[in-house]
Amino acid sequence: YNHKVTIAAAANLRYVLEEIKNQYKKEYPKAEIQITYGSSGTLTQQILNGAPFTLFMSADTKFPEKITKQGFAASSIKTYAYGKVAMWSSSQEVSKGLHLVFSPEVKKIAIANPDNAPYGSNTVKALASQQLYNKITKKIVWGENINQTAQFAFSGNAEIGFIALSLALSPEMKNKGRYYVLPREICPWVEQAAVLIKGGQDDEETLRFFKYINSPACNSIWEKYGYGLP
Amino acid sequence: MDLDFFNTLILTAKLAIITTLLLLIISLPVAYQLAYSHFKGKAFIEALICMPMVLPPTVMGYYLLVAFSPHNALGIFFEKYFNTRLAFTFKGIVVASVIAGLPFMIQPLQNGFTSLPNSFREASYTMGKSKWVTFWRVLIPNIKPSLITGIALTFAHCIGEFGIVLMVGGNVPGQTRIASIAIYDQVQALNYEVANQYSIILFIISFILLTLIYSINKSFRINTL
Amino acid sequence: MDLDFFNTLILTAKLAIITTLLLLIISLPVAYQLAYSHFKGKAFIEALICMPMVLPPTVMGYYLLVAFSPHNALGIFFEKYFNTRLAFTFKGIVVASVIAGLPFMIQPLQNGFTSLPNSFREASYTMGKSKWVTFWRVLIPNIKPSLITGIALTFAHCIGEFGIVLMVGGNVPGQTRIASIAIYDQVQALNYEVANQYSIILFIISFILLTLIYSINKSFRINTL
Amino acid sequence: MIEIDIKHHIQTSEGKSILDIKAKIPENQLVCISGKSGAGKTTLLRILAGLTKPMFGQIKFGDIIVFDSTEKINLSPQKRNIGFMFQDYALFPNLNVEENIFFAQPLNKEGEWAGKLIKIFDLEGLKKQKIEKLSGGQKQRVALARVLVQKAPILLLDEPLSAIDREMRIELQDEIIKSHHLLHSTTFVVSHDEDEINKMASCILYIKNGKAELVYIK
Amino acid sequence: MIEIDIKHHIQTSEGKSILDIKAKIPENQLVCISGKSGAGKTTLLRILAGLTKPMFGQIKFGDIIVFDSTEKINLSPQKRNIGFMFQDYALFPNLNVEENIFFAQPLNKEGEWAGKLIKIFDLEGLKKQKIEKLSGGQKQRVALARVLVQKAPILLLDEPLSAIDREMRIELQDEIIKSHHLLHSTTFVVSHDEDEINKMASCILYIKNGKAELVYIK
Ligand SMILES: Nc1ncnc2c1ncn2[C@@H]1O[C@H](COP(=O)(O)OP(=O)(O)OP(=O)(O)O)[C@@H](O)[C@H]1O
Ligand SMILES: Nc1ncnc2c1ncn2[C@@H]1O[C@H](COP(=O)(O)OP(=O)(O)OP(=O)(O)O)[C@@H](O)[C@H]1O
Ligand SMILES: [Mg+2]
Ligand SMILES: [Mg+2]
Repeated sequence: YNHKVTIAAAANLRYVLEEIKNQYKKEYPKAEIQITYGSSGTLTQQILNGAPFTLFMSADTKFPEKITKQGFAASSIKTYAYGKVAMWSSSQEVSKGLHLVFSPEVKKIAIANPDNAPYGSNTVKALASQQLYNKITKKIVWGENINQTAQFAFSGNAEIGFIALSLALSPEMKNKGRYYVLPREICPWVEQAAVLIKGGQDDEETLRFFKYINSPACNSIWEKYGYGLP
Repeated sequence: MDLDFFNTLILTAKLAIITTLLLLIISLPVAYQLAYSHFKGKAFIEALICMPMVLPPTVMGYYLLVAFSPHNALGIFFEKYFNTRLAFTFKGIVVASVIAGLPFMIQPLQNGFTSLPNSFREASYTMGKSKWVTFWRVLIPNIKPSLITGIALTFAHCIGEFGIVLMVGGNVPGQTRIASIAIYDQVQALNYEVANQYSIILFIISFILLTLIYSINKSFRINTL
Repeated sequence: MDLDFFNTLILTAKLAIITTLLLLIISLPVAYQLAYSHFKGKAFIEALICMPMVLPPTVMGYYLLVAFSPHNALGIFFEKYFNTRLAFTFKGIVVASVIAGLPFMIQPLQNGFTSLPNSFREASYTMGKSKWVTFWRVLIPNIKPSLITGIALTFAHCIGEFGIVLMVGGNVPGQTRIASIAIYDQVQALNYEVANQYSIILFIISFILLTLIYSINKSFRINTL
Repeated sequence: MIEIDIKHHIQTSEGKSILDIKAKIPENQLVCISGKSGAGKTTLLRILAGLTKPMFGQIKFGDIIVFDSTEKINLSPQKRNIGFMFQDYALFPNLNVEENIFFAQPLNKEGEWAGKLIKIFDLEGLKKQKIEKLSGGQKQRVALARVLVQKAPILLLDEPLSAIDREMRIELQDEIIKSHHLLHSTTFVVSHDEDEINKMASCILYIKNGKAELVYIK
Repeated sequence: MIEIDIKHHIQTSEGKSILDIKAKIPENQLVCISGKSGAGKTTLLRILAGLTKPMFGQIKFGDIIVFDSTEKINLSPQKRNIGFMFQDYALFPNLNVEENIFFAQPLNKEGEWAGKLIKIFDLEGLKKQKIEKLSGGQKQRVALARVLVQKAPILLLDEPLSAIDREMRIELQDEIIKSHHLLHSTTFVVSHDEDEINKMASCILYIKNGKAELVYIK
């Protein structure tokens, strides 16, 4: 393939990775890095069918595991960041905490599909642990992924949405609503892992970039966008 | 086949049938007007009908979601007068499916009307038959192949369409979770075996239904003289 | 409009034009056969042509991806005889678009042929004109409305289709990243302003093109006697 | 009395021209319309039926003004109470012979008449035949039967017998005359056949160079 | 010499019946085909043209076997070198009058003949007219001109003059006869008009009860 580094990355990484990439290119001006964003599931299917990626940065750990099991991985699975779940709303006072879900003004609650999205399953677990989940199942609408969940909330059709903190901090959403970060004790952080794809282990640039994303130079960027560090 | 998927199929069938019927009701008069009246902006309107196709379905769905939102005119209107929200409800995905399916129904019907000789209508009028009677008893039976094409295309499209439905519907089991979304979910979760099973079931049922629809067409043919 | 999106538009246009042309080439003979020959399994084949529609595009795309993979027959065939891979290439998304677009081209053309009186072909034959000449000089000009419908539907569908293309093409800039995917990306990234801009541009261009396509149709009408 | 006074543009083999028809036709006439090919016979019938709108003028059926360009009156074909037989028959291909004829039958009339017409027109054995499987003459007979079944007070027949063999043609001429007398209708028949015209017509409307001339025979 | 010996099923007003045609027609004849409506005249022409495949039998055009059911020979219409005028004209609506006539012209023949025909058939002023804007008789003239322009050795004309006024009809009868002599063609003309048959025919083929009888006149 071409000499470009081609990275497959989960869609919610877009802002943070673009900034890391720019910083990286300042240090290594000759590097050519191309990042394809998509849903982790779609990207995994493409990798399993021979897509020419060298590094896969998933939004969870399940997909990298799958890739490893199918023999497409060239490295062990490495957690590069943790995602935090935030309760976001454009109309409600979210600082009250999770009990807002009972408010009669909240007619719909958007959560990511727990089968595909760890943000969703963690949210469900958190709500269940607080004895809230069973009482609000009628209000829940399921977003296909965390982005769609954000869109449900952003458009106002769902009064509140449980989304990634990174999205709540994105330029578009930041000024349009308020968010409340679920405490780590209730809602564990979402482990986001990456894995080198076969062929990637021989590519110097990929290896360097893979190492770079978790170098101290990037720590502040990850935190700025609402991720927890490993 | 598990019960869940069975329910999903029922819901899919319900959506497809309701959408197809609504599209028939909407498209017949529109196609009739487009076929028989000549006005300046006709090409505009024909192009406009195709426009739901040129945006990616999820994006189209997003815009519908925004339109349905309780902050916007359409959403407020529905909330106020029908005390209902369209987003994440069966009603909402019906509205979305109807908009997405418009070109597949209107276009074939319009072509059907256009290809009929004028004298059919004229003859019926001179027999004292109203436009209404002429429409149902002369025009409709003679555009049967076009009618069948329209129904088949809309029906098939409605079953496979999921981008808009997913966005507007929010994947609520029993309400907006249709078969195509269920299959998509399984593929996304890399549950290929289940996905394949679901796909095959959907495929076979659709295939049988479409074959039945097309069989009605058998050897139908107009030779005016 | 930034340069990136401009390039994406060019690629989209290229894909839409190539797909539409290929679909014309494939569909004309198929529609002709379906219209004029009577065989038992016709309804089967007509239903089969619609089948790409009933599966959700991404799932359809997934199956194509599997078929294209170098481990499977089709992939091996292409690798061996054309020394090319279809997945994640422009060729691949053309193949995918053609398969997805089949029903939108074949169906209107078939209806067009069916609605022509037999005597047109017969008259041409008695003038010593071959089937080939008859096809191009008698049949095709007289199914112009259907031809235009087919072209418009395929073209519009090809622009908006993104599920299959995204899956098969993998969003490679300059190669498989078409406008609908770019817009989808922006919506996914919650860049609504950019997404709106892109949508409006795509919308306007498509609208103008479709209006032009439909204008050709203007006041065309067959009255046999 | 049918009063016609209209002007209409037509394209002829000598270029653009004006069809300028003035005629007063008393009731119960059997008018044969004669004229060269392209003279405007079909156009005149279509104008009387309300299928073509003339440029100017007025048409009165008895006391009823069915068309008036200055007063913007233009009754629809449905309201003109006419029967029209098209030169190209315009049979409905979705219906068989019998169904085509039944379709034209007014709802409030008895069904016997249709059966009688089918017998008279020798269509008994073809009742269930599809239109596309009829011969030219058979189609013409179905079209004529379909008009007569309407029992309309004004009949407009455009070359109703041109594709039928001599023997049957003479029979059907008699049928048209009979039904004309029975229903006291005013009947217009376009014909190119002199014998036919002489036999049937109570008056002849010649159309020539865009003008009409009415000649009484009987 | 055209030799016909075929059997074919047809549906008539008396139910199913068999068309059983045996006839030997010497070259250069102008054969008028006569028979009741639905007798099988059009069917016979279509069989000769290769548009309808008879059940059994053989057809020879001179030495060439164009159809033989036992030997499974069935030449396509293109190879039979015929001109066919349809009872319903089958003019192409996408072409205007002139283009319809030019379309039928064989490529290797000179273009003058077409121009002459357009004049003779009084279509000069209608050359650019769309087919849908022609009168019935005008269409029939275009259809006839379109067949004659082919200069085919065998002409099959299905009621070619039925919708044309007396005066022009007589002119065009002369044209058909002239062209028949000029091209030494064998011409079949279906007609219901006795005067026309008597004037044109060198022999008459009567079709009655499914059988054919050939009668020489001149
Ligand atoms: N396509 C068809 N399929 C089956 N039967 C047909 C078809 N066309 C005509 N027939 C039947 O075959 C018989 C002969 O028809 P044909 O058209 O040859 O009659 P014709 O002698 O030309 O009559 P006409 O003078 O009325 O044109 C008729 O009884 C008719 O009903
Ligand atoms: N739809 C139309 N639009 C414009 N011009 C027409 C149309 N139909 C016919 N014409 C023209 O109007 C003139 C009169 O046509 P019309 O059909 O009334 O003739 P006609 O007397 O019935 O002739 P024929 O005996 O050949 O049927 C013709 O020159 C014809 O070319
Ligand atoms: Mg006329
Ligand atoms: Mg005939």
